[in-house]
Amino acid sequence: MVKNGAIVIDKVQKIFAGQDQQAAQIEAVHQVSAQIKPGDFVAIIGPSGCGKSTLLRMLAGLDQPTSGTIAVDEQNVTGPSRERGLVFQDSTLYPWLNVEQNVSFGLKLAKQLSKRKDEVQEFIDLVGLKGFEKVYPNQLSGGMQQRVALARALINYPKVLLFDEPFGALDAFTRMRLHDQLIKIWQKHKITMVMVTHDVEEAVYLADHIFAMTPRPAILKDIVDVDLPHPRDRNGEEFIALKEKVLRILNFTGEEGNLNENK
Amino acid sequence: MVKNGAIVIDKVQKIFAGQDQQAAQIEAVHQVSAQIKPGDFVAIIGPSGCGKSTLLRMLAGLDQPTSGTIAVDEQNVTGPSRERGLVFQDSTLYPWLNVEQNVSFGLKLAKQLSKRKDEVQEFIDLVGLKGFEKVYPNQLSGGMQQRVALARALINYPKVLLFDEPFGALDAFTRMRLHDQLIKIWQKHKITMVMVTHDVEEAVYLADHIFAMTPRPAILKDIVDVDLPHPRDRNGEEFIALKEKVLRILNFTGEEGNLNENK
Amino acid sequence: MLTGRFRGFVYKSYFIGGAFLLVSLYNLATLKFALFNPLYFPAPEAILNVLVSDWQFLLMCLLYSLRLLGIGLLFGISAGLLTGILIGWYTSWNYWLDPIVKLFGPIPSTALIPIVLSAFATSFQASAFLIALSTWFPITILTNSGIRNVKQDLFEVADTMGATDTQKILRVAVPAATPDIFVGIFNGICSSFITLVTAEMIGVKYGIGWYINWQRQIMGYANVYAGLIIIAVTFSLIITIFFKFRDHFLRWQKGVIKW
Amino acid sequence: MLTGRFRGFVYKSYFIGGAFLLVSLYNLATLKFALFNPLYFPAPEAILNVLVSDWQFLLMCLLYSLRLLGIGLLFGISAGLLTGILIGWYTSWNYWLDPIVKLFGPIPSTALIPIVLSAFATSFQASAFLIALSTWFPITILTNSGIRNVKQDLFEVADTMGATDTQKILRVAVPAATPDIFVGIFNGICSSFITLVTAEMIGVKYGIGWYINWQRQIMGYANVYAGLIIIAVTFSLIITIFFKFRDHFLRWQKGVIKW
Amino acid sequence: KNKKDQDAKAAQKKDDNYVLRLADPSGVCGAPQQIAAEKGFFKKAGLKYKTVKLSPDTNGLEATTSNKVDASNSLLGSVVQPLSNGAQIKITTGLHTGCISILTGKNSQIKSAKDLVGKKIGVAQVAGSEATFAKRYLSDHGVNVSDKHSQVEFTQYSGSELPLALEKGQVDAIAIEDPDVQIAQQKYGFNALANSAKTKPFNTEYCCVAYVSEKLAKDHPAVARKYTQAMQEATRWVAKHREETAQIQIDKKYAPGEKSINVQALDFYNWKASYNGAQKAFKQVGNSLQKAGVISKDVDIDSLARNSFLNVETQQ
Ligand SMILES: Nc1ncnc2c1ncn2[C@@H]1O[C@H](COP(=O)(O)OP(=O)(O)OP(=O)(O)O)[C@@H](O)[C@H]1O
Ligand SMILES: Nc1ncnc2c1ncn2[C@@H]1O[C@H](COP(=O)(O)OP(=O)(O)OP(=O)(O)O)[C@@H](O)[C@H]1O
Ligand SMILES: O=C([O-])O
Ligand SMILES: [Mg+2]
Ligand SMILES: [Mg+2]
Repeated sequence: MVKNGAIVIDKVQKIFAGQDQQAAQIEAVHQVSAQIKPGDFVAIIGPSGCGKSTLLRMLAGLDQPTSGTIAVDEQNVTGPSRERGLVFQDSTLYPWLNVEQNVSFGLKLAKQLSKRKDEVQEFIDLVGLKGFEKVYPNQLSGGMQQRVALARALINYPKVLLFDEPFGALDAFTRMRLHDQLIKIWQKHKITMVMVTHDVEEAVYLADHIFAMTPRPAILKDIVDVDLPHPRDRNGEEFIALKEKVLRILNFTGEEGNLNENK
Repeated sequence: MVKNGAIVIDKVQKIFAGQDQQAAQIEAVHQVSAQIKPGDFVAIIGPSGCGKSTLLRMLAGLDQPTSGTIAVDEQNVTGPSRERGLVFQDSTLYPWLNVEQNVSFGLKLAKQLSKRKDEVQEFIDLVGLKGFEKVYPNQLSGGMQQRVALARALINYPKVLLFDEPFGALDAFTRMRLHDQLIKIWQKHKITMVMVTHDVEEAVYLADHIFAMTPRPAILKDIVDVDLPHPRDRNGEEFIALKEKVLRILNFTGEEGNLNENK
Repeated sequence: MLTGRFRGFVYKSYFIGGAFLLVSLYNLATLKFALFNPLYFPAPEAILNVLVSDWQFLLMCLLYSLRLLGIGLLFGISAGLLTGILIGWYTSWNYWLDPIVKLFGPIPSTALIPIVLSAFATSFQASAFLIALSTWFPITILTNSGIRNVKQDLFEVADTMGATDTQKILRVAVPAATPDIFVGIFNGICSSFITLVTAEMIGVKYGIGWYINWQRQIMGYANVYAGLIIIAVTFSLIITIFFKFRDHFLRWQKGVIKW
Repeated sequence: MLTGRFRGFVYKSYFIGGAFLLVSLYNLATLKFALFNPLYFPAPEAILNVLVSDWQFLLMCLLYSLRLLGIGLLFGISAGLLTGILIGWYTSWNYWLDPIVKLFGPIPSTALIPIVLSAFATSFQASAFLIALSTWFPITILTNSGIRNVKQDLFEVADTMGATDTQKILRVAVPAATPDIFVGIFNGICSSFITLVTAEMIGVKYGIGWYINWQRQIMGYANVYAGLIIIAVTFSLIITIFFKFRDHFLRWQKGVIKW
Repeated sequence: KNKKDQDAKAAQKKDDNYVLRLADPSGVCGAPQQIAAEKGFFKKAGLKYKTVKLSPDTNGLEATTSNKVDASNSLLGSVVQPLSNGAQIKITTGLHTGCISILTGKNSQIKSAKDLVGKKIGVAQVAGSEATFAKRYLSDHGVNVSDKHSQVEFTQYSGSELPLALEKGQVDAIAIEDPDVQIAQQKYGFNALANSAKTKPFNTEYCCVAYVSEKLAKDHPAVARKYTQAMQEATRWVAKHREETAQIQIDKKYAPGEKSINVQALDFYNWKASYNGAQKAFKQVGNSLQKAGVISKDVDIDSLARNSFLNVETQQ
């Protein structure tokens, strides 16, 4: 199987109609252009409500750009597809399916389950959940749930894997452990990864390229390349310098207006 | 009003009966003794499932120790009381009450609402939620919800304020902002604060004393005193040194077994 | 505003057209081709004629029914809430009442007519009781489960603010259980409608169920249909109003029953 | 194991004692002091006597009722699920069907007896239809709302795995809506019980509702009570089994209706 | 000619195999059908038949028009108004006089029809025979009983609960059928205000009639004839064997009560089956209901009477 996953984002703009006819339109993403090479790990970082999720949803094909195009391997994205997996912030596991059934969901849809039965266990092991095959989501911790979601997306061998703040709700310990697991999986499967995150340290620890966005409407302000080898040292000098660079670009002062936080 | 809030924990032990009669008993907390001076800020940190929440619930009076005693201002704790406020990890706001009604809930119970009506607005302003008085919890972000919970606990002027991982579910930006807000409130109200957390940086940034616990059953392994003035510099040398000291005590290697994470 | 209304009309026009088409087909089938037995399926004109000429009498019947329904629902809802709270909150009440609810609740109130008739002083009371009873059971079950499913945290928060038991029931348990309670009331209303028609078979003066029953005896089927149309419109309206009220009451909640 | 059972017995003993006390009081009131009219409130012995001597006939009536109920529920639940899915998922079905459901659903099926009697070939079919109809409405409403309240994410995840529309309905929408669907079925079962007694007034051969009705006509009140006891036990059992099944089916869910 | 013969043969065969569905008979007045079955008059007439259990709420009339049964018998008073509304049945014979009374409480002050103005009468069906009898009786005595301006309120209870309703004072009078009349009188000491077997002009008027569905009358007239004749024969038998009839009714659970009481009721009735008598009674009932404002003025009672009957004697 030839793996690719080159993404070309070309002058993408997204305008939402207001809630009712009186309300003003909202421009969430404004003229973003970028190219992502196959197998790259890109982090998208920016203030709350700036339009990161919107951009990611357009990459997944769940929303359509108002203007501009997105192409994956020279094919325009017109709708969702098995080629582009997505892991959401909140757990979107199917609560009525146990771990094994959740992971094999994509295979079942594609009628490949009988053929690829063994792989289900492989992917469960890969995300370190051996022994939890028969457990339902409501008995899993948040971190375990996100790992199941990861396995569920990976088993379809997507060319591109998209993450919308997948570790936002996890505690620091669990998060660090998952970072390392994710890097191992990425190195093994060579998938193009695009992750939206709020956490600058997470971005610097994981990504090759960090896309820093402006407040709404999202414009691609700057791209920070991270040229450190894995595993990275969170307390290393270069690491801390890169973190501060990203923070400076985002112009984060620690005193953002509170009212902006309304969701 | 004389503020106090001295806590004496004396050989406290907590054993849970198993789920059914066959199951073994679980010792969650083993012989913990400690003293907390009025107005101190204590962080309790330890591995997942070690018994931190159990200890905190006993301080609140929601659970009773199997043996040993807890006293606040020389009065034994036998049940919950207005003197000891509690902020949970997940939002425990009443979803059918708006921000204002949630904050004034304690006053309503004590039939003091008519007398102290103005204070409701004061406390809403204190946690930076002016303008959101009439909004229901499901329209608030996680950070805003935790601030409402904080205001709801503070308005009863408790001697002791207990927090069980209050910022666990928040993103890094929001968390940092709330840290600073919390410190300001603590300095203003001089309440004894006890916060359970997973996040070493959070503990070092906030607390005077950090209680490091062992894995289950929780034993108080060591107390780290943080003698830095507020506001603290997260990238300062001393700060990082203290972080590493705490991590060393907790013996955190980043390679904990996955199975331990089951909740 | 006007354009909005116009759009609404255009949106509905297919449906209105479809409804007209259906009535015409029915008309043809009954009047022209006598496909159905015209005794049981009278022409739409005949039904309309009843509605127009008999409207005062029908309105009076409707008001009688609404009074009976209203009183029955009032008592049924109150009793259901009370029982539900008692068995949902108090262990000792649960011990005594729960088996009784489980055993007697599912008995269809229509089967109890012989007993209630002798137990009550007037047959209006008996009818109202039947309606109340059919409403009471689902409300009890759903109030009980609503209260038992309230997250423990919510009570503990109240505890740390010094709440009494009564305060925890009235300020925490009941409001938290309202979504379930409304489902129970919806269920109860459905049951009360079914019971009403039967309850109006015993000693009521007038009523829309009584009217249908009477006309059925004398085979006045155009009148039966007129009565059914009134029942359909009224009951649909009652449920609509109920859900509007619920939506307002539960505006803090997402994911409620859609109507 | 044994001690567990013994404990259970001790736990229930007060209740059993209480029940005995009540029966004795009733006995005294009717037999010894004739406080109530003994025609309408027969002695417990008389009722027990009916149960013992007439058990075969009663059992047959019960089986007839269960058959009618079973067939009615089967069709009602199937139709309710189908309509609920159609109006919950497809915009165009919703457009045409939703107003019809809202208008016709609340009509109590007991009011439709005159029409269904003539519309169906046999009165068994008519009775089964009445039961199905009363079950159909709440199930439709709750299936519809269950499906509409499914979190959009769950469908989007399926989309990114290439799910077809049918797969999204059967593998996402319906399973996600099951908690609501079960509430609807509970509601439907309650309605079917109420309707059964009325449905058995139209030309059934035997049935427990028919039995009560018949004995009521000939003033055999001991028999009426015996019938009621059988109804109470059976219907309570049906609901208990239903909830057991539900608990197994929804073992992944927290906070379901408590029974 | 040959073909006509064949057709007739085929029809004959069809009729021979036809299983007549009869409404389950109950009550003292249901004697003819009960006896026709018990004493084999149906069999003698060469009829195959079965009975269909109907609860009282589905009266035989509704079951007959909706083709759930082919024939039934009931009180004349309850079929006139449905026939005026288009009920699809044909009356084939009158069976007997009797069998309804209006009862008042033991110590009731109600002594005449006029005393009932503003009062409540309990009936099993607001448009049933008992109510019809009460309305005619009241109307004859100058009380307005038209549906919407009635000076008397008719309320409905299940038959067995009517005595209870009167005893508890929920109604001021009840109109019921035999033998409930005799049972209630004996048990509660109720007084009879009027009795259709005794009170003029009802005492000479046919009360109970047999009818068949229009479909049966059209498709199987021979079956309708056999049914009618068997019913008439049974009626003649009852006239001669009242004691035995009462005994059979009790033994076979056709009627509640005690033999001695039920015989009293049976004794009052004139058991003489007649087609013409029934038609005459039909016109009387129709006219008096029209006068009372229960049946619309637009209805032509004479032509209604013509269209509502099937004369099995003259049909061939
Ligand atoms: N379906 C929609 N209709 C209308 N407006 C929308 C819609 N989706 C998003 N928006 C608006 O677009 C803007 C960008 O939203 P988006 O969710 O992409 O932000 P974000 O960067 O992901 O924020 P966060 O960091 O809080 O997740 C917001 O102002 C939001 O209110
Ligand atoms: N009510 C209870 N009954 C039985 N066991 C309990 C109960 N509450 C807690 N435990 C057990 O006690 C141990 C300590 O639980 P506790 O919640 O105090 O841990 P924790 O340190 O707060 O964990 P976390 O960091 O995950 O919140 C766990 O093994 C838990 O399973
Ligand atoms: O059947 C009769 O009531 O006469
Ligand atoms: Mg987002
Ligand atoms: Mg905890």
